[in-house]
Parts: sequence; C-alpha cells; structure tokens
Amino acid sequence: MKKNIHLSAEPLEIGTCRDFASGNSNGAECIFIGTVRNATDGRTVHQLHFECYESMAMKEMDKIAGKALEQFEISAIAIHHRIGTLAIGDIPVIIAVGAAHRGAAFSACQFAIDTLKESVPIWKKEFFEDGEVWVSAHP
Amino acid sequence: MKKNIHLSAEPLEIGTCRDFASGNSNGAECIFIGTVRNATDGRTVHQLHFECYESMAMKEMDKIAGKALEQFEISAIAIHHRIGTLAIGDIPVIIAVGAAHRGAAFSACQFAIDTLKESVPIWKKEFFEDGEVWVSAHP
Amino acid sequence: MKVLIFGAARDIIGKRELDFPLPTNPSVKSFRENIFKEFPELKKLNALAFAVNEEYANDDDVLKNQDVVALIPPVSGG
Amino acid sequence: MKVLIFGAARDIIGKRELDFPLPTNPSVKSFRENIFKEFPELKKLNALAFAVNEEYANDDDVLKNQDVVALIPPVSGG
Repeated sequence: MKKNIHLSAEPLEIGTCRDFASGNSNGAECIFIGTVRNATDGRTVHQLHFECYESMAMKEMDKIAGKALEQFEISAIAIHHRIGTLAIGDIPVIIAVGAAHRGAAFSACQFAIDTLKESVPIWKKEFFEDGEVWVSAHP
Repeated sequence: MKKNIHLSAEPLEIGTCRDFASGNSNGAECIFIGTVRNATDGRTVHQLHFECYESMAMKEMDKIAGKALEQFEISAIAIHHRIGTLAIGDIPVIIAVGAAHRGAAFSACQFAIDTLKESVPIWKKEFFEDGEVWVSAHP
Repeated sequence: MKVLIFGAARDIIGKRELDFPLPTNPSVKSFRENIFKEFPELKKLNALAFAVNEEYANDDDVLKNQDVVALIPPVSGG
Repeated sequence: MKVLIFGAARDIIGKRELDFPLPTNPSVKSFRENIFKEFPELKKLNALAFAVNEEYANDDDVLKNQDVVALIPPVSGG
C-alpha cells in the first residue's frame, strides 16, 4: 500500500510517477496526464497560472490516494500536481496507478483525477489575449 | 485523426507513445501500460513468450485504433505491442490516447486494451518453474 | 481569527490574509454571513466553501479565536 | 490451401504451416470439421477461430484454393 504525493513549481516527470507506481506484482499501470490546452470554449489560451492552499492541498491529495488504495485493488498511486505559470502543452497533473489487473488501475486513476478536480484547493487562472479569468469561479 | 500501430521484438518506449498521442488541443492523455506480473493464480512466473500472426495482428490493431477514433472524441491513439521473450516487469503493451477531455481519453484507452485482448491474434505462453502453458488455451 | 483568501475571492477582497473577528455565535454559518456583509461581492462567486484548519467545514462547525479559516472559491486544479 | 497454425494449436499439430485440401463443400464450417477429424486434439482447446486472408471468418464463408487460412486459438495478447 503505497502512495506518493507531490506539489511543485518544477516541471512534473512522467518517469518518476511511473517508477513509483511500478512493481513486480503489477500487470497493469494507468497513467493520466493533464496538459494545458491551447483553447477553452474556442478562445485561445496563452498560459495558465495555478495557485494553491499548499498545506491543505497536500492533505486532500493524500486523502484521495488513501481512498483509492482502500476502494480499488491497486498496489500504488502517485499524484503529482504542478503550480505556478504553465504554457500550452505543459503538464499540470500526473496520476499514475499500478495494479495486478487493469480494471482497478483504470477505475482508481479516473476516481483520483475526478476527485482531485472536485476537492483539492488549487485554482487555475486562464490568460486569454483580452483578459484573464479564474476558471469556474463565476456563473 | 491520427493512429500509430507498432509491433516489435524490441522494448517498447512510453515516451514514443506519449509523443504520438500529444498535441496542443489535448487537455488529457491516458496511457495504459501492461507489465509482466511475477505470478498468475499464485504460481510464480519466470518469463513470458509472445508470438503473433503479424500481418493480421497489425490489421486488427489498426482496426481498434480506427474504431477508437470513430467512437470517442479523441485526437490520437498509439497502440504498441511487443513480441518475443519478456521477463518480469517488461512491457508487452502500451496504449496512449490524447483527447481534449479526460472522459474520452479514459474510455478510448480502456476500449482499446479490452478489444486488443479479445481480438488481436497474439498468444502468450507463461513459463513456470514446473512447466509452460499457453494462456487461456485450455479449459 | 486568521482568514486565508485564495483565487477569485482574493481578487474581490484584495488581500491574501485578513484578521477577522470571531462571530458572537461562533459558527461557520455566522462567519459566512459576516464576511458576506463585509464583502458583498463574494456572493457573485459560483460557490464559496470554507476550510477550518485545513479541513472543509460545515455550517454548524464551531470556530475558536485561534482557528485558521480559509475562503475556498470553486477549485479548478488538474 | 495454405493453413497457418499458431500458439496452442501448433503444439497439437506440431507444425507452423500445413497444406490442407479444400473441402468438397468449401465452407469454413466444412474445413473445421475436416481439420478436427484430422487433429481431434484441437477439440480440447477452449475455442478455435479461423481467419481467412487475415480476417476473422464465419462458418458460412466460402473458401478458395488460394486462400490462406489461419487457426486462431484463444488470443492472449496485452
């Protein structure tokens, strides 16, 4: 039962996440990579800025990893999130899950990213040509 | 609409698959990695051997990629399968999917590995301490 | 009480941190009413959650002077 | 007719490839009956599918002498 939580202003590394999720009893690994898209609702995005409530975000990510290990038959999960300013193609989040069987790996990985987006206190500001907006903040 | 199919006796590379699935209009990538487990039903596995009907396997993998691009809102999919002799921890299969949104990336990736396991003419022989067996061949 | 302010809420209040008086009835609900009175623009947010000492709080939770409260506008990580 | 043989089926037949006569009624179904008669051990497989010219075939598909048939025991890739 292993979990690895990481929150950093430095670029995230897929290999690091994968190494963590790997193990000889695994038959399957599922890796989710979030990337900065070049557009939202048809408007061109130039960059993103992520800020967070760091201590609470770490706690919430740790809870998600713990729940994933409880609810699914997985052997390890890594949840890495980046903060600060990101450009198109950069990686804000990586979730890597290792399991004996693929069903659990997929389910746990999807659960983790879905829950992260609901509960972890991280906020994304999108920068467009003509302004900037905190995502989802206003109706 | 991009698909990339690869069947090889050389080690598979996650980075190559990911590069293929990446793109600036993507917000999500889902990568599935199959790995050789050290045990099946409690029996220790020493190595695996994969053989295939190469020309047909390429066609079937190409069909799966085509269906995934048709059925899900994804931008690219790479399906790489290794053949020959593999040791514990080696990677027989990688499927990488890029999409604007994560739901489609997960669904297409899971569809692709599920279908690959049903239809692609590749056969796995497991080597145990006391013998070898073609997986799923006999009741 | 120390209040931490993030994201869109910070743009409204103009500060990362506030010292805010403990409500007479020291529930999270009363705190919300008081902070909304002080900064009515907060009502324009899609939603506003509160954390007390790094845990999401409910309306009925009781606040103490040494608690750290945080204003949590809709999160958008990932 | 050229017949390709893979996996567990090859262990039974002992060859990677066979030359097998086109059945009198040249359907996939007849071919299956004939090859099962020649190699009864094939019945012990969990399942056995057939491909004709690199495509999965149905019982009713009609075979020609120049077709390449493949014996496909249960696949186990991935």
